[in-house]
Amino acid sequence: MPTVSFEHIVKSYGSMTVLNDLNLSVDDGDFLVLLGPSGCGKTTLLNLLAGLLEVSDGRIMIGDRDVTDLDPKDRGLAMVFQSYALYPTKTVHGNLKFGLSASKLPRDEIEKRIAWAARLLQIEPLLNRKPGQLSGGQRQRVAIGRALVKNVGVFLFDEPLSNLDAKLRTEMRLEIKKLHDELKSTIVYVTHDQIEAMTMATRIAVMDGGVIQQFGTPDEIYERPANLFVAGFIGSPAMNLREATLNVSNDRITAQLASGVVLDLEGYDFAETPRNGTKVIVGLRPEHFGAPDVREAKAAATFTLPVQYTERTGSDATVYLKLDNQLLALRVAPDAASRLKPGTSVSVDFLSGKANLFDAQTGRRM
Amino acid sequence: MPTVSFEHIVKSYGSMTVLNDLNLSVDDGDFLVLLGPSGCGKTTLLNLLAGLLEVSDGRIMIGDRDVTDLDPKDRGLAMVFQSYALYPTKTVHGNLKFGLSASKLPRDEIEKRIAWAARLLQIEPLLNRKPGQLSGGQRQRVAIGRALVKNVGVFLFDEPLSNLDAKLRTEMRLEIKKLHDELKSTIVYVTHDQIEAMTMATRIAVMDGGVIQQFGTPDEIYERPANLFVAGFIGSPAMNLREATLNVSNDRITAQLASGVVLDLEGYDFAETPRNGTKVIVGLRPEHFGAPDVREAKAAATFTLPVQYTERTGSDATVYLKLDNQLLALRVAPDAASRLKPGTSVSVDFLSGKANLFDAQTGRRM
Amino acid sequence: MKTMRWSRISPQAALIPAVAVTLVAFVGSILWTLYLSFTRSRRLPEYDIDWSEWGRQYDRLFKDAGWEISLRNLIILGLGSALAIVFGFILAAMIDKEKRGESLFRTVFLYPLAVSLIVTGAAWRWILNPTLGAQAFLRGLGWEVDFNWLAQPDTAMYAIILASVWQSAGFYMALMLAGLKGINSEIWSAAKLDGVPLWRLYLEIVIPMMKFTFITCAILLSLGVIKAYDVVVAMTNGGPGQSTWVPAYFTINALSAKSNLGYASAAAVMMLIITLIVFLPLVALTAWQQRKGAPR
Amino acid sequence: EEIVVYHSWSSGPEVAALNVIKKGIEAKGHTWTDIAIPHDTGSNVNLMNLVTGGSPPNVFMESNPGVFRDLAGLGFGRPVTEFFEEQGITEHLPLAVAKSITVDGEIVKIPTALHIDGMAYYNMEVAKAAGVDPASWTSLDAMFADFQKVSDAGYVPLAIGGQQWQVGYLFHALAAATGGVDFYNGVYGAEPDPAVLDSAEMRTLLETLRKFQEAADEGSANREWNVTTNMVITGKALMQIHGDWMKGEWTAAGKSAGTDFGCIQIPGAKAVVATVDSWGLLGGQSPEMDQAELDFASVVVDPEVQAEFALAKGSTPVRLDAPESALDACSAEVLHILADPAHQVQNPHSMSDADWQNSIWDVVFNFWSDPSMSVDDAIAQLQDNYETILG
Amino acid sequence: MSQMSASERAAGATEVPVARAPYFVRKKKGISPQSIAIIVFLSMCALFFCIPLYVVVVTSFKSMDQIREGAIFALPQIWTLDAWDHAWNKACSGINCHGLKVGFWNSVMILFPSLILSIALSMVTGYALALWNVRWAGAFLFLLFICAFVPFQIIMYPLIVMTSSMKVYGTIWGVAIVHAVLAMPVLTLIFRNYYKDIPQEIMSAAVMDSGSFWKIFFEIILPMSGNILIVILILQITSIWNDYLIGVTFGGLNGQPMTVNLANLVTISTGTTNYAHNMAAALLTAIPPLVVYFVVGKLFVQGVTAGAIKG
Ligand SMILES: Nc1ncnc2c1ncn2[C@@H]1O[C@H](COP(=O)(O)OP(=O)(O)OP(=O)(O)O)[C@@H](O)[C@H]1O
Ligand SMILES: Nc1ncnc2c1ncn2[C@@H]1O[C@H](COP(=O)(O)OP(=O)(O)OP(=O)(O)O)[C@@H](O)[C@H]1O
Ligand SMILES: [Mg+2]
Ligand SMILES: [Mg+2]
Repeated sequence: MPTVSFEHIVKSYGSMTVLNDLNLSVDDGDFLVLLGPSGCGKTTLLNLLAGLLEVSDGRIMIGDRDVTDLDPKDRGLAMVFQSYALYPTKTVHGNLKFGLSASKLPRDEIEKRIAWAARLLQIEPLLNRKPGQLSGGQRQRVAIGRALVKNVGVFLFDEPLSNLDAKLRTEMRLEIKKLHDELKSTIVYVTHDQIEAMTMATRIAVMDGGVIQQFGTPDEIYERPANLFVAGFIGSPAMNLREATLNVSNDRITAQLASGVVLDLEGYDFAETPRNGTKVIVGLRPEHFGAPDVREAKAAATFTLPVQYTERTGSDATVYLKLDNQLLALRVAPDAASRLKPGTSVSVDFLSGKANLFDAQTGRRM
Repeated sequence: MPTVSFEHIVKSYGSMTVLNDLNLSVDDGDFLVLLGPSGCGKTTLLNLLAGLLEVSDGRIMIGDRDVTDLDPKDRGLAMVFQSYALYPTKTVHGNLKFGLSASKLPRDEIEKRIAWAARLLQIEPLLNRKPGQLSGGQRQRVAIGRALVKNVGVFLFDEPLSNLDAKLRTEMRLEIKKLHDELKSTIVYVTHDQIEAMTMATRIAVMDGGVIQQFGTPDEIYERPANLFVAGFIGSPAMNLREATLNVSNDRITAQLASGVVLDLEGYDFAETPRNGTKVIVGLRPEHFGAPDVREAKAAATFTLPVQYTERTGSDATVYLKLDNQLLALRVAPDAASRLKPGTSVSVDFLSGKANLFDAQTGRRM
Repeated sequence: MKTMRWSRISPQAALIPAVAVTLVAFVGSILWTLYLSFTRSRRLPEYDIDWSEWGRQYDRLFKDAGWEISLRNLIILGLGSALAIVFGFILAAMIDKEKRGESLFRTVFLYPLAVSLIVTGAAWRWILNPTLGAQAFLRGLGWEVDFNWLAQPDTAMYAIILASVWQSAGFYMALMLAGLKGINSEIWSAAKLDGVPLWRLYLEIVIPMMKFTFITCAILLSLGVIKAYDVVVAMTNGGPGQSTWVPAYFTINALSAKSNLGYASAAAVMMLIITLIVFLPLVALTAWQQRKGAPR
Repeated sequence: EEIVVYHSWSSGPEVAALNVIKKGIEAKGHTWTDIAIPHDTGSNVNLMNLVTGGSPPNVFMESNPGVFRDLAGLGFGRPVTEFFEEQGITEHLPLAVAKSITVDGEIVKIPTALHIDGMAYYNMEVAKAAGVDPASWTSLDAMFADFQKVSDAGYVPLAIGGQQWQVGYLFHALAAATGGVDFYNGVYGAEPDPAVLDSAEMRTLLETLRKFQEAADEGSANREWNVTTNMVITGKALMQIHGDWMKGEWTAAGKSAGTDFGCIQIPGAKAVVATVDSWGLLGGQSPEMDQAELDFASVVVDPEVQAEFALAKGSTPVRLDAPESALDACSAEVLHILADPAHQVQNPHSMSDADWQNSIWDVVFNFWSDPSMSVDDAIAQLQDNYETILG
Repeated sequence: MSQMSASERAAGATEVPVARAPYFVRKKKGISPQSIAIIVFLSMCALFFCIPLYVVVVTSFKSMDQIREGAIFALPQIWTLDAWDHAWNKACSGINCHGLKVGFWNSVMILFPSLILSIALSMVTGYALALWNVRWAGAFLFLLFICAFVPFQIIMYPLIVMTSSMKVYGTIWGVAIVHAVLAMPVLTLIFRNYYKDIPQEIMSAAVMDSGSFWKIFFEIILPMSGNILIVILILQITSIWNDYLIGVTFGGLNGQPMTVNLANLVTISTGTTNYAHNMAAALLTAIPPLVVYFVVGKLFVQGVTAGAIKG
């Protein structure tokens, strides 16, 4: 199971440079998710790896082979596409078989592999159907099967779940994850859905504007976003971001929000010691507020604010409070939410040690 | 703001009957969500109300007017379509205006309404653009605007958010809800996304196979699903459904699962007193398990099971345990999840009073 | 150093026949024709160019009344045949609106495409014949109509337009029908709900939305108009006088009746130049529109 | 040998006539392979295509001298002057025929049928009903003078089809009739004389044509030639002036010359135009093939074959020594007319430059179709054309 | 699984048809006046479209005597099949009087190679231009577009020289090659536009799976070309069948298509024109394409609707 590395990749479409000097390296067996908003260059990067596009400059290595100028079929990887890209005129069996057409395998080896993949993905009863006769989830499985039979070390997925409905998406997520656990292959997976990224990845590369904003494990990315973009992009409801001013005294560092609330930053792991009066952006995740009207033992700050809306999803609830004319989202238990009627005021604590700080100028984590 | 009622609606396409004797009534000011899987007849019902389809039998009332045979334009309602159906050749302003062209309003009244709607939806700077030059969310707003200017009491929405990405969907959800609060109009809203339904509706009609499976508030639907279909359809991760046998003794009713675990049903509000030995389906929501390895004061049952997978989404985590060769999903705090490695065994309590029971034969709530 | 990718070579190899055909059969022939247009070739090509008089064929062409008539008729035919698009659209809109009998009407409107005009030209000439055809028939019914288009130089083009509209309207109908079916059905619903009058919907929304279909039709139509020959031969054979000559007829007449290859070549070159002048902007416009429309 | 024969004939009488020749060459041990491709009058593009494409026919029906010159240029010329001399054929040909088959001093065509382009065929019943006698007309004016009577009797006086070639034929027939040999050759000769284009004869000619146009009926536009002929045969019109090939129509309709219809030359004609249908031989062949082609030629000009052929086709034999017994009234009339060598001219296609000839047709047909076009306009156009084409 | 079955059971309730009187009495809506107007209009147009065909058909069954009387719209007084018999079995083309059936078989023989060659050439070209990254594709397409406007007669002479130097002049393959050459610009543009709409992802998948230009063409693209093939087939069958000039020019001595026979019959030459014969012959010639249209015309519209022809 080879490593994959991108070295100084440049990609331009005509005069527009989409990727500029991008470096990224995936270990073998990693499940790398490329996560980012639409148009940030994820598909471009994946297609460069697959050989469907040519790099303008730079080098792509798979294991210790330089594959930059190889034909797609010779790179030893398999890809699952967003729209599945099944061959509509071939049966499922034919689809799987065509995937092997470049390899000059003996007939029975081909059949063996197809049988193996079909069993693994539970699509054996579908082998003689055409893609048009399959449901979304089944098509998805066939698409994965077509990649599986090729028996390669690197799998590429380009937003493979975005055409499925919520329920199926959850199921397929789990299946892909399971497959990765079983096959131990290297996977590069593109998505703009953070839930997918968080649940599946062993490593996430968050991209924006063709630049990798942060590369790390899901926990690192969620807990310690490297900059404002990552902070705002990851998490739903999104992290509450507020301007504040740092107050650095000898033993204590605090941040004062515009509304006057003071946030205690005890225990915050500053990259370098901050100066007094620095303008910062404070990031407060909605789930790091204590239960409303319940005093926490260690609170970093306490807000008393009017309720604007509550949103319930059955298992969860979000309450929107009004702070400085902006909404402050916080997560509460569904039972608690029903008590929080719009208009009433409520006191909530922000839990100690959970805040994120970003430089107001550069947007970088402090 | 009128009420809307469907009385004995029958709708057939050729020989295929899609809706058969459907009855449903919406109070004025209600936000009714028609929720159901694809193909269950939601759009059909909405189109019948709008007059875009003709009923095969039955009567549709808006307020106290029988609108069954009225022209769509005379029914006094406005609709927002899934694909927005903006007139691509007209500017935003033209789109809003064209919708009013049938009503013989004076010019300045039309302009006033457009200005009002544009302000409300914050699309004033876009008025001179064509739909092709707008982002998804902006198009969505224009589509709503086109409905708004008509100044009617009933708004229909057909999956208006399904073409938007997750982030925008969350935002637009909130905006539509806000709009409903401001305008106090009756809204009939079609979706197959339960999150939308739960967060926006004042009332939900869950449909399947052309039949209304349950009609109630979001809480009722989530807490007390009327049948297995609703139970399985609502909630993510889905409710764990397991077969069990009822044990009715004098003072106590319990359910025994296949694996032998006994679930105490104390406090369950049976519709009618059950007989001993009845085969039932027990429904256990993933969030109604206590924290792993923490003993609850009042547990309905305790499971000790091996961990299969954990799934983290940053703010949340789901742990899958293995029970009777099937997965049992339970929701835990993200911190707890990282401790639950696959392979280890864990004890969890199911909270008392939270179970749902369904008749194994009829699928109906007991 | 880049290795040559096989996936680059094979498609280019597959294009070789087409490129060869284009370069040899078309570009080569065009250049050849251009060359001949400078010579005094008569029945067979001559390859000497008298450079003092290289433009003599063109001089003659510009002075030739027949050529002038041909150009004028080209415009008339173009405008007139455009009726086929309009007619095709009306038919398509009606068929699309009223689904009953769709397949019957479709077939009926399409069949003229299958029959060569040489065959139906005879029927049309009869129908337009004042003593045998529609005029006599209608007069027999007591209606005083004047339908003798073929006899008069100033109306003969109408007969040609009639026949070509008759022949091609069905084809444009099929294209338009496809275009109409491509329109999001929710647009119709929205308009119904808004109570927009049908004519306004068509005029302000549907037709502008079908811009590309119309452009396609226009391109195909102009292709037909520029090359129009059969219909002229079938209906009038150029007459009365030279009143229904069109450039293609002129060219072929120069080639066969006049046995003047040089002159025919000059006319052909002019046809090509007209094509370029008229259609380059159209093509550029389409390409530009498509690029603009693409990111939607 | 297999002789490939290229022609454009398909109607019943034509096929019957061809079969006469076929019989003859089969008797000489050759076979006949037929390609019939219809073509308009004018140059024969398809024939040239076959030649350029490398599969030329061995004998072909063609009159245009240009084609023979081009073929000679390509190395496919096959003059038969010597052959005709040896066989003693030349002296039996009417002058018009002999001229017609000669290109640049060499005999290159094998004459097969003879026609006169300007004959008036009239329906005798109609003539009687209208009370006129065409045979008595001595001038065109006399003819026009009688037209009123015909119209009053409810008949169309003159059947004519408004097609370019019909009007074109009428025009050159009238050119010979009203202008005479010199004028005609000045217009249609191999080297036209620009001076005649603006002569008094030309004006008379155009004015005469205008009178014919004015006499045409409403349905004449674009009317096919045989439909036009039929008007006379069925008694809707009195007469038609055109080539004497219309006799074929009459005989096909079961009518006979002298009883049902009469034929006269254009009243007061100063000269008549002879059309000679002829075959060309392909040169550059193997000796055996060449011999076969010559066999074909000798069959075609054989007097017996000529008589039989003329009978089948409704034409007049090209040889003056053809057996007379077979001639009908009209053929006899034709041979009578052609006995006078001083008043014969050839069909333009046999002499004239195709381009020039065609441009005359364009002008004439425009003149015909546009009643507001004056004689001066037409002459100006002719002069213009002369300048550009031959000047 | 139990959940599934339960929901199916719940849904199953609707499938039992309920036989009962309607709850509300509603007046039956008839066909609307607007619909009637449209149908009337369409029918009139259809009538107009049928007139020439009607005239031709009716005439072919008339006797010559009735035809001479004019009245082209009148029905035959005596229906006779003589004309059809004559046209098919006895009509002369040159001295061969075996009817159109000779030319018919020639036409059939010409049709197939011409179809195959013309469609194959433009299909492969369209495929390569649309789905493979060829740098100069744009320029080439533009050139093709220009070529589409070139009238045949202009390039006829060079083509004759070329085909005869290729030694195919005068053969059925010569005809096929010329058809392929002449149809190529337009057909290629049509194929290219159609293939342009094949999702890029399918191509990407195929390139990764196989990478072979021809394998992808035959196994993936060709089976997906049903709609466009129908449309192009219909257009090409009609145009090849109705073609006169190419057949007569390039078919040489023995390969003259049916249209040449027809022209021999119809083109005015000396002799009586038998209109009944002409019309019957014209119909016989037109029958194959007409049948194609009547039988698969529906597929034609479907194909066009599926995006077979666009700008
Ligand atoms: N063929 C192309 N020509 C020009 N620009 C292109 C082309 N393909 C992509 N781009 C541009 O490159 C950028 C990156 O595109 P890419 O498809 O990689 O985005 P993405 O991250 O995959 O987005 P999405 O989530 O919407 O799929 C975009 O701005 C896009 O407009
Ligand atoms: N015009 C039609 N003719 C025949 N059957 C139809 C027609 N329109 C819808 N149906 C069928 O009626 C049923 C209900 O369709 P409907 O569009 O109302 O579903 P829906 O609930 O809106 O689904 P979705 O969520 O996919 O939009 C489906 O089974 C569908 O196949
Ligand atoms: Mg992408
Ligand atoms: Mg729907």
